[in-house]
Amino acid sequence: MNFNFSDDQALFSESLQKYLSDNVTTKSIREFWTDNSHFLSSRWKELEELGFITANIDESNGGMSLDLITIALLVEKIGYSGMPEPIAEQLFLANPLINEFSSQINHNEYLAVAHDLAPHPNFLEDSKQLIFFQDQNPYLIDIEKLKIRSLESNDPSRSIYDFEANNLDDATKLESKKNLYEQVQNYGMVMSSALLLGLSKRIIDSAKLYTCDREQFGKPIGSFQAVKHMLADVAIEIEFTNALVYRAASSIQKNCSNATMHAAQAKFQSIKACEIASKNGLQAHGAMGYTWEMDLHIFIRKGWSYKGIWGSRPFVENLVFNNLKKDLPKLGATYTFMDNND
Amino acid sequence: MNFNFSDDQALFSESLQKYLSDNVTTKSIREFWTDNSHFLSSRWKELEELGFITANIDESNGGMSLDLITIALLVEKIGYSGMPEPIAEQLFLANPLINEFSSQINHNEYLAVAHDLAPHPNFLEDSKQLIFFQDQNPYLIDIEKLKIRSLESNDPSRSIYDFEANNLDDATKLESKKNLYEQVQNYGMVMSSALLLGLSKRIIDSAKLYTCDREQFGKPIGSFQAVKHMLADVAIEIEFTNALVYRAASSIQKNCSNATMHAAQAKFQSIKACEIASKNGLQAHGAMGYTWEMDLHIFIRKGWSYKGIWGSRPFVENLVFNNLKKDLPKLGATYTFMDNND
Amino acid sequence: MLLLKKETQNLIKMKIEFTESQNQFRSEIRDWFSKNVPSKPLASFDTKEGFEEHREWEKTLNQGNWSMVTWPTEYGGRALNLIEWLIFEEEYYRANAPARVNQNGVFLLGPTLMEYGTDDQKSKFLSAMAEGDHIWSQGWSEPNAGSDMAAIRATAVRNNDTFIINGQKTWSSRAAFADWTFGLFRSDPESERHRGLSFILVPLDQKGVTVRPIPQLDGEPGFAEIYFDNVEVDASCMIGDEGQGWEIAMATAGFERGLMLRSPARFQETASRLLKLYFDNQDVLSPSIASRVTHCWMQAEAYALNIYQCASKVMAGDKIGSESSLSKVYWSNLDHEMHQIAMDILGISSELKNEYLNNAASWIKGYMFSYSGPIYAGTNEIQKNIISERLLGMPRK
Amino acid sequence: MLLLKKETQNLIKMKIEFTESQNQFRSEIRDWFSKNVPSKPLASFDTKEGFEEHREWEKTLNQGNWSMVTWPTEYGGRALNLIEWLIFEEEYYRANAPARVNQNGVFLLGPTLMEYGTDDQKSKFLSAMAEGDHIWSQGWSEPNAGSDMAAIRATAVRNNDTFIINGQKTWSSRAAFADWTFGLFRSDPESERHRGLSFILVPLDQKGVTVRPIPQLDGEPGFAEIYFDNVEVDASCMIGDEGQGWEIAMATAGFERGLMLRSPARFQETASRLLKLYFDNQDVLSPSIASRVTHCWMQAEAYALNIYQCASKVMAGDKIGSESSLSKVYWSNLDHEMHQIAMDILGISSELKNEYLNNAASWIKGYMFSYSGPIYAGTNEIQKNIISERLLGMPRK
Repeated sequence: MNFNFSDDQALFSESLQKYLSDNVTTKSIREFWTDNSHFLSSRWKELEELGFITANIDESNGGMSLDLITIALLVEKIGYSGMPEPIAEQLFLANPLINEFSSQINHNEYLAVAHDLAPHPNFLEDSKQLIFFQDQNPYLIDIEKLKIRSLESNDPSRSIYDFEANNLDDATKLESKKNLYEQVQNYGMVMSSALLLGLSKRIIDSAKLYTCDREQFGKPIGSFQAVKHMLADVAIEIEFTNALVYRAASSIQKNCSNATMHAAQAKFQSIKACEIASKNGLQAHGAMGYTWEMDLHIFIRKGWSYKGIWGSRPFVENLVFNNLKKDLPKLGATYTFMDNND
Repeated sequence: MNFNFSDDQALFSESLQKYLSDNVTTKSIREFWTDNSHFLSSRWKELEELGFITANIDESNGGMSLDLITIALLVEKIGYSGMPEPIAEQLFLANPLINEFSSQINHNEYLAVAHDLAPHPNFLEDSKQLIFFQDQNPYLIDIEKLKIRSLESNDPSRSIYDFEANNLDDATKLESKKNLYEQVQNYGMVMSSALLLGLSKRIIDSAKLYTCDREQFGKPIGSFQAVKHMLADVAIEIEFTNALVYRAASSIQKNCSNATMHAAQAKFQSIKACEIASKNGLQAHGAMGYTWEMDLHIFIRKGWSYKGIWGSRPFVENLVFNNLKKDLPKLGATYTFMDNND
Repeated sequence: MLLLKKETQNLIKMKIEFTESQNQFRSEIRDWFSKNVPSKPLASFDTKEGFEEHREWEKTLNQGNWSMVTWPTEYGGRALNLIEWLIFEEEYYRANAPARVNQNGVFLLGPTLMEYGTDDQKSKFLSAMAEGDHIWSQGWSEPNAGSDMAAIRATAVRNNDTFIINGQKTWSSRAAFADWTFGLFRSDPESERHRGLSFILVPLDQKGVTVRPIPQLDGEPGFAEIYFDNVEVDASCMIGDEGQGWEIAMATAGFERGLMLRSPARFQETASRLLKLYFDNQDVLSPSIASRVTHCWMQAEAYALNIYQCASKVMAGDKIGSESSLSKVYWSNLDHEMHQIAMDILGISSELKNEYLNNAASWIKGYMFSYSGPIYAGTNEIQKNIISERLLGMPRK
Repeated sequence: MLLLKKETQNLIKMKIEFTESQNQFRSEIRDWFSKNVPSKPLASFDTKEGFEEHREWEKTLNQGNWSMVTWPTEYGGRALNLIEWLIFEEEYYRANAPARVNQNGVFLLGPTLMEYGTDDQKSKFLSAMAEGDHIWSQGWSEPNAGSDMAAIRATAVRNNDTFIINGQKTWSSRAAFADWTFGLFRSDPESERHRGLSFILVPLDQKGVTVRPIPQLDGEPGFAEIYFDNVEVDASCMIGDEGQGWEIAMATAGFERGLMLRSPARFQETASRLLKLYFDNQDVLSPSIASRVTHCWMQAEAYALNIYQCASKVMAGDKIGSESSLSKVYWSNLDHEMHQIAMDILGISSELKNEYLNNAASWIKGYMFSYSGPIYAGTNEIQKNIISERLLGMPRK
């Protein structure tokens, strides 16, 4: 039992963080909105060359076969940066499917994934292929076989789409021994949790800086006890999100029977953390935070989207509640890390 | 539409308040605990002579036929005082039943009432008769026909009892055109709401005094913003309880079809107010509040009891939730004071 | 006590029901609204096009004599009392009538003019306001002043019959498209804090005025910054005397004003729509949503009842002062929670800006707006300071 | 990045599962507890009778070598690391074993003695403590000091080989029936605040000591005031040097100590019992109860995971300092909420002090105790100050 990141894990994630803070500025994010430039392909290529995009692709296919805990850590950093490109989706949704169906998928391109929990794939137009589910069965289809329509997300960093297959015969049904529908659901829950965790940390950091800097009634507003406690409440919720996210990643990695439950718990808590971070963070900024000009809303807005998709609060709460009902005899302190199949 | 108390109502309640603050001291309440003296009959007699005990008995039976709004106001003051004797029960539960069954009831004595929502009548041993419900049907019985057993309440001011009728034939079935079971339930909900409202006001007043007086780090603890906001939160919940309680009393008085709904709303909010008053009030007192010696717990303790009986939170929340489901078309702003029978 | 025994019939004076004439009044409004409310929602008044649509609606209201219902009849109003006003608002929200683009004028500047304006000022401004010809923005805040309103630095230098205005206002609501603004300016350059301020009206098309819209969370310019660069304003645009500005600004900032801007009907209608949203989707929702919608509905009703209680007090001659801080915190938290629940229910649709199913788009807009509640009109932290210090009497320092 | 490609196998080092030997250790404990935990609950240790019953249990634990599991083997412990300790606690709560009356000694004084005590002190006190012969109370707080621990006024005046102690301690947990107390006393009468304090052990049966029990909300004396009236204590009862008291008291007040006193298993077991209470009564309960129990269960688990994470950090050599303020606020609010829900579920039974149905009596006791969580060991307000100032770096003034 060891919850510490290895030196290698830390090093790897720090180098991503360094790249992101140098390259994914809020200025570049705003340019993205006005240019409607979609993917910055140059950035994607750079990250690919650095090994991040294929980090969890099997070594046999040129990747690094990294485990999901490391991947979750990378995705947390991506959340923190507010990066528009769908690297989180590539790592958490596409790559595991590429590993499973490598012969059928063109794995040099971004692969979009749709699911009942996130039916409007991000950056669909920038991908060559889409995996989607019909009656919980997985299909692979080329983009040109789809009728697609751009939708407007409340987060202008997200390019989302509605799609329709003209004919299901255009798609390849993917055969798998696993329940892919549930697997992708679990991956999606943990991915969105890690993103929300990163976003929450970014929001509290912004609020901290702002309240220490901004003065009112002759002193920094961060010296008022009400403002302090407002951010302390955020810090508490964030603190208790971390371990949940990494346990969920570990449980999926190990194919643990409780993976769904653990993913749902991580999502529930990360929604909670991001919500209080957004509410209190914005409150601490006062009217400034409410403007489009302040960068704060870039992160709050992304949080709003990922709270709703890949497991909304009612969805994950129901998952947990129904499992508790079923597992009543196995609920004590001695079951925290137990695989209920054991 | 007028939510103001009349001068007469205000005068009447102020004179009760004056009596209570002179006579029902926390010292006398503590003596009551150690003496196990039950009723202070002298006090009961005094209040009877002043017209309070029979305030809502019909004039034909020597009372004042006061309306329920005034009675709720009196009960709020009783709550504030922490008085052990069951005057609230007399006014809200016994008197309306005495008015209805005056020929069958000995109305010069305290009449105990039991109901599924409060199955352990307060001060049963000090009453001559009991009204209880069996399968929702009302019965009147003499105390000597009952097997009674004293129970220990967490509030030592409450003398509560378990009872058993040896034989249902010993009791008189009361015939009424009204649904007495529901009526008594509604009376109980509003009575306990008014008590909780009064208790909450007492608790915040105590906390206010304590925090302005007590110093730490060289200044009164009430000057710390965290302590201020803690009590401000209590003040807000109390403020929004008042009108709910008096509307519920009015709706019962008028036999409004929404009376049950209004009573449940009043109870829900008064539970909420008293709970936050207790938690924050005690927190503001620090470790002192946690002791038996400080008077604070006298009031908190009484709140604990009345939160549980005459409509617990789950019970009243279900009432409201189920009614909302049923009344969905009649839920807008224009229905606040509507009788759904109109 | 004998007195009480004799006079019991008079005791029942609290009366929690509408009178016959109040009910009749309600029918009258309902009837008018049913014939006049536009069948199709107007565009947002924070767009150029929507602003003019809303101006038209103000004119329609005025034709029915429903635009300034609380104003005295001599100024073309109906002199409604507070209870009648609450009824009016309930019907307004029931009819789903358009939002009031004219709020700043009708509720803030109008009453101020009636109390402090000269006859000329009244005749010039009040009817233009009622008729929707002048739409007003407010110019209180300045950059770096935040919640500290006395830190005003914009100047108005008297020069015979004119003022020369310089400086900057911010968070000026409606200013992006409005015709006029009103605000406080420092007319005595030596003065500090609350002293030496004057209350001055400025036409926004005047030379030297630059309006820079501030896009808010929803991307629309609900506010603007106004820059004044040697703007010449006729001295007749000053309300009251030189240096009297703070007094005037404070005089009308009481309970009634707060009420006019946030009538309980608004929150009750949101709560009802939320319940419908819940019951339409309940099969896939978790227990927490059921309980949260129930709690919100109860809170909206508690808020309404409290306001009726406060209105009764005001009508009986009582003053409601710091008590409005209690309401401010209550409604702003409630409004945010209701919209947060809607987002939870909408789930995968909660990011779709143009989705009409379940009214998603309008919930999203309301959600963003609800974030401003705890901030504007005095942050909730300031309100809690007021509650504890002024209502509970706790020590300032 | 090339390095990473080569070394991928080494990357997977975070390992969120127990090792074989950890599982084996768990079985060993479970086995011992199944044979040794009293079948019938003991009386409360805040009663005379219960105190002695709990002393007996300490002796039983010690016979199995389970009483001081975190102590080094040289002092009769098992030198468990933090993860093992967490496993031990999980089994302890699973077995529903009696509460530890000996907490103050095992977790607070014991480690202090090991670090700062002389050999004589260690040999005199450590084994008596482990064997349950000495039960310790703590004497930190004083009246009017509250959360401000440096405001200590009780004095210890050196007189050759003795100290003469005068003054008063309060909120001394277990002192009503304990054998000894330890605490800080001002040995330099001229000193102020943190300086001039010494760490001294005092036998409670010494002449001049008066113990006045303080009944708490449940009516039992969980605390006491201790009055010292010229109490003579041998100088060998001082730990460390004169004036070194503050340093010694602070040295061991870190994460591990907090953990020992509030292991996550306690809250997880409460959450599980609460779920059972809910499911036993669910037919008459409202949606809010369903969602609240679910949330609490999740929080208890989040707390446990966080503690495992912190324990991992400590084992890797990191210091956990102000972070424990985050846990303090979290567990104390959770504990109160769980008991509040139980009260809601119990409804009409929630006032019955001796009701065994649904375990009412024990929930009521826990409910009252849960009110102390946000207060003791540094109020939650102080914790939030620490979080914002020390962890977030916000300005003190």
